[in-house]
Amino acid sequence: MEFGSRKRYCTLFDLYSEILLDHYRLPRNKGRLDHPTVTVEGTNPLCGDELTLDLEFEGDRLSRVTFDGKGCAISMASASMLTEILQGKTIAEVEKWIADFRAFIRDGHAPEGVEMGDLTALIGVSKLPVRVKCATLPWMTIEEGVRKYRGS
Amino acid sequence: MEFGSRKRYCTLFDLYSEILLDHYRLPRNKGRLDHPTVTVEGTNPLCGDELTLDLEFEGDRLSRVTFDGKGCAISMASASMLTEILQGKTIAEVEKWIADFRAFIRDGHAPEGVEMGDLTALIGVSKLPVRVKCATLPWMTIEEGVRKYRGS
Amino acid sequence: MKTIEDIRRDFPILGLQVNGKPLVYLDSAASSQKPMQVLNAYCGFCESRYANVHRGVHTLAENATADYEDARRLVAEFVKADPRGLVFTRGTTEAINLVAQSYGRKFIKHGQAILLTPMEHHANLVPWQLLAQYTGAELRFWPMTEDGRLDLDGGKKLLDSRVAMVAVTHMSNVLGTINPVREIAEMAHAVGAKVLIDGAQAAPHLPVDIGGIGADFYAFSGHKMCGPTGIGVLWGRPEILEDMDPFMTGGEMIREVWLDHATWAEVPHKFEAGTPPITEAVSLGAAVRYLQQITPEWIAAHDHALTELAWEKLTREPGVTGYGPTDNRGAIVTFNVDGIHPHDLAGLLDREGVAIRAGHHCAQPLMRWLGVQATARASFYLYNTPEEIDRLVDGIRIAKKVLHVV
Amino acid sequence: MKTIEDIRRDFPILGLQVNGKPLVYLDSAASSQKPMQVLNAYCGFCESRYANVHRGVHTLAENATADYEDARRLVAEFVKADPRGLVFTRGTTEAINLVAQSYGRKFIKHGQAILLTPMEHHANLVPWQLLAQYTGAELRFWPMTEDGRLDLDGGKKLLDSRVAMVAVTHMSNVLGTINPVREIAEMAHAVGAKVLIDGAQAAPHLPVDIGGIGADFYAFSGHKMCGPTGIGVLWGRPEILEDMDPFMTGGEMIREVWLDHATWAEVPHKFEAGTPPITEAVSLGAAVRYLQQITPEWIAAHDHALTELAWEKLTREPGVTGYGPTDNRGAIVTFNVDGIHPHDLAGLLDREGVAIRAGHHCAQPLMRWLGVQATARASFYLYNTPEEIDRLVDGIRIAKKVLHVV
Ligand SMILES: Cc1ncc(COP(=O)(O)O)c(C=O)c1O
Ligand SMILES: Cc1ncc(COP(=O)(O)O)c(C=O)c1O
Repeated sequence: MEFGSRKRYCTLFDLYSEILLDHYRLPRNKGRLDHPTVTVEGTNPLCGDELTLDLEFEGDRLSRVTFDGKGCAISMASASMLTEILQGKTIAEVEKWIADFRAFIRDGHAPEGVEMGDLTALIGVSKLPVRVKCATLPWMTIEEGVRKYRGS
Repeated sequence: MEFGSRKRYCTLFDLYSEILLDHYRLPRNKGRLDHPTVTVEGTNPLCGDELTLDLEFEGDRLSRVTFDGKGCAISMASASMLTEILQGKTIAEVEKWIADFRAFIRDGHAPEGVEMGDLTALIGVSKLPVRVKCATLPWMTIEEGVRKYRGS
Repeated sequence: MKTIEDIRRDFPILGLQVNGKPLVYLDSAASSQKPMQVLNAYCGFCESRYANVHRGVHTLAENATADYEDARRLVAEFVKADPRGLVFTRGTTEAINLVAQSYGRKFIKHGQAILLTPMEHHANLVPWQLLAQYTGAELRFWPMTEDGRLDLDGGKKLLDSRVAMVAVTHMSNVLGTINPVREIAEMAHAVGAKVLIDGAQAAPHLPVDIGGIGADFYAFSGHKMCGPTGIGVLWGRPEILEDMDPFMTGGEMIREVWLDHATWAEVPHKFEAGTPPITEAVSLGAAVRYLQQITPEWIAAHDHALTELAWEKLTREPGVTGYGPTDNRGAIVTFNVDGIHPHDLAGLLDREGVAIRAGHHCAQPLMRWLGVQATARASFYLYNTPEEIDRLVDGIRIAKKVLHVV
Repeated sequence: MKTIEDIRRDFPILGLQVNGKPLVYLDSAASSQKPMQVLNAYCGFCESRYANVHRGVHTLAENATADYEDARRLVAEFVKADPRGLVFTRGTTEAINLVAQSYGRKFIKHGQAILLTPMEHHANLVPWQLLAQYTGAELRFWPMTEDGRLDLDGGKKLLDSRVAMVAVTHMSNVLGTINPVREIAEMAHAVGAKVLIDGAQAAPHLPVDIGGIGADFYAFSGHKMCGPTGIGVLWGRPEILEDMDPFMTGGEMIREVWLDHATWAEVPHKFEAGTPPITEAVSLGAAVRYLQQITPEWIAAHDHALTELAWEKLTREPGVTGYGPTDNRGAIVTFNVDGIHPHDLAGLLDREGVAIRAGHHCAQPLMRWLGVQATARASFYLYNTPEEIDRLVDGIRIAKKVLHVV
């Protein structure tokens, strides 16, 4: 058997892009609402990520959304991006975004015709099974929030 | 990785020596006794070897021993050699032979100062865990026979 | 398309001289040899992608995890099954023990029955014996025809609503019988029984379609299909696996652990406690890729042709008795030679460089059914040739001469 | 005597560039890398001696069986234990499950107690939880001192005649604590309890003397000690193993099989059902030979020096908290950096080519005891160097800058 002394390389997509770090360092819509319509909590027990989303609905519109919690840069940046994108959207639009984000992470590329904006910075996790849960936590949490609101 | 086309060799000790084959083809003391002092049976369930030893004792001497049964050439030749060697020996001598044979197979060489005679042909099994039981079957069986005789 | 010479060159061990003669390896039913492609995958992975899987966030851990999960998908595709139901085990034996314990102890009750066949390998018999003792369930045995096939009508009579599990081999490792597992699964499901198929001999030799068979569980081993030892597969319907309790517990298979209790991860991970056979999975993936490239269809046809030839040549030899069906058999010929103990036959063939198996083949009840203590068995695989069958026949003739049987 | 450069050259993966930087592998506590000697043993065996073991009478089968049993003897010698008690398993996890089920279900009764510690890996915790649920036995937990050692006096208070089993790790995979297993075994035996030692972290790093410890059971994994995945060891006192029921059943582990019952082979074979991890055993034998050549004493001293250095350098860094005892620790440093989630730390270190672990390390109860969700962990082995610790410290500084923690 021959083990070459040739250099071998091994590189992953860089998760910690400037966009991601920007959301982590300067999170958008971080904090709590005084009178949320719905509050939902999400946790990722394996990492210890803990997230609270406060949702304020006006009719079928998500008028405000804020997040609070602690966790890794991926989950926190993903939450920050979520609030920025979903603020002011209709429930139908919110649900489409949730589905699109799921597909984006699962397939490793944006769904046909969808512009992912800052979320593009999260593409790297689709190859990293261990980090997928961090990126999707805010999205699964808001999904539950919408369900709660619809049910009430 | 490089797999040479160089020839590689692999050889075992030849179990089927002429001495062994001779005992197999022309077994000594094969058959049953009319009035054995003790009859003992041994089996090797894994191979299906079945062996019956008829022992005739006179006082503390094994005056006659015959074997019958079916099994592989190793077990049958070993039984044939056993009868030839132990015929007429005292019980103490028989027991020494049993212990010597055990050591011979276990260690892969004759015990210090012991001349193994035809049994030398069985040396190969000491490297063949699967066949050890075949070679030792007659010896474990006669051991039980001696125990039986002593107990009676 | 590879020629048989190309294939043989892939297997470094086939160049060996044994006792002065070129090796003729006719013992693949016990374990197959490994092609370079698999050894290269093994070493290549260890040289540049190795780490423990599923928990690490560094590059090697991510790569290793991806390769491990890719192997799961590749192997699942090879047997046409949903990868979510594919659990890596040590082999067929662990797979069947897992089902007997995790499914059997929870779902099979006193008063119910487990239907087996008399041609099962000990691995698909003894775990059910213990389950029967534990639960009080009854063991039933599917009757066989004289030539070693399952008697379908006889089996039907035993299949009533008390039967909770039908566990049957896809291909007998002694008789070579290929059982009609699809029909059996249908018959079993009709009375509400679950079906486990022991695919240890089938997965290496036949195109297997677990979905098409309709099996609830399907088990096989890597080492018999050009893969490494230390790995095998239990495939189970995901919804059934979800209802089962874990088999072993520890790292990787948990969700949350407290001092006094714990909750479980999703299937298939719930059944993979501790560090799994990582490099073995990756290498099994390479084995499956290798077999896929040659195609299971080519292998089945090649095996079939060799087996027909061997059966014909052997049973034409004076004093040779062959066992099992005369046609549609797997790549196995089991036989005896009058007046020669199978161990001696194997020993004397070994002097000629020919490796066959002799003994009870982990199927003692079947030996009793055949009325023999042991048999000789020659088995074939993609790397064997017609010339090797001639070497076997020549070896048998020499053995007869040496032992003065002729 | 090999230099550290010689040793590093034995490990092909250490030449890797990760994300443009030379790999610094500090995750050996999760799994160690494999030297060429082990890969060569693996391939060499497959190229010229491979067959299934224990049943064949042909040359390859005899050679493979001899190599497999030689490996058993080599590994037993490495940990100074009677080879008759050495059972090959898939790893530590299977070994402990085997004892919890085969020993525990037969011999541990309602009203008795199992004494564990809060620093156990899930593998030495969850199987006992299930056993406690099954038998009604009580779980007790050995108290710990603030710096993460076992409080021996506190443990003594829990050790009464109801304790049937004391199961404790030889070295913590999080805190690095090396437990006084010999004293613990003595204390346990004094009240009639059996002792299982989880040696998954100790066997790779310390000279282990199972006989000297007086353990009844000792478990470890091949993949953490330069060996392959898919293999590990349960050592048990042969007379205890003899009294235990089998864990799995099938081929190789039986004596006689009938349709409705079976009898068992002798130990250790009674516990090795089915085709064992043959090539893995042979390769573990090679790993043990490799470690033996370098000597466990050299490895322990090397690991100790690196760990002291790492502890000192890391805990001197602003914002870094180290966990566990400050001296006499195994080759593990577990820590957190203020304001940085350990996953991010590991992710950012990976950008610098430095591989560490982050998470709960399969010890969630211990994380709760430490009052953290997760930690970072750097672990060392014979191939690591002081320069690599500098790379770790540099990487932490970079991570702080990237995340604006400083
Ligand atoms: C202390 C300890 N015990 C048990 C285990 C489990 O070992 P394995 O995953 O090889 O079964 C590990 C390693 O993960 C460990 O560090
Ligand atoms: C039909 C059959 N079932 C089960 C087994 C057991 O497989 P393993 O020993 O790989 O667990 C074998 C092979 O020995 C077999 O031929």
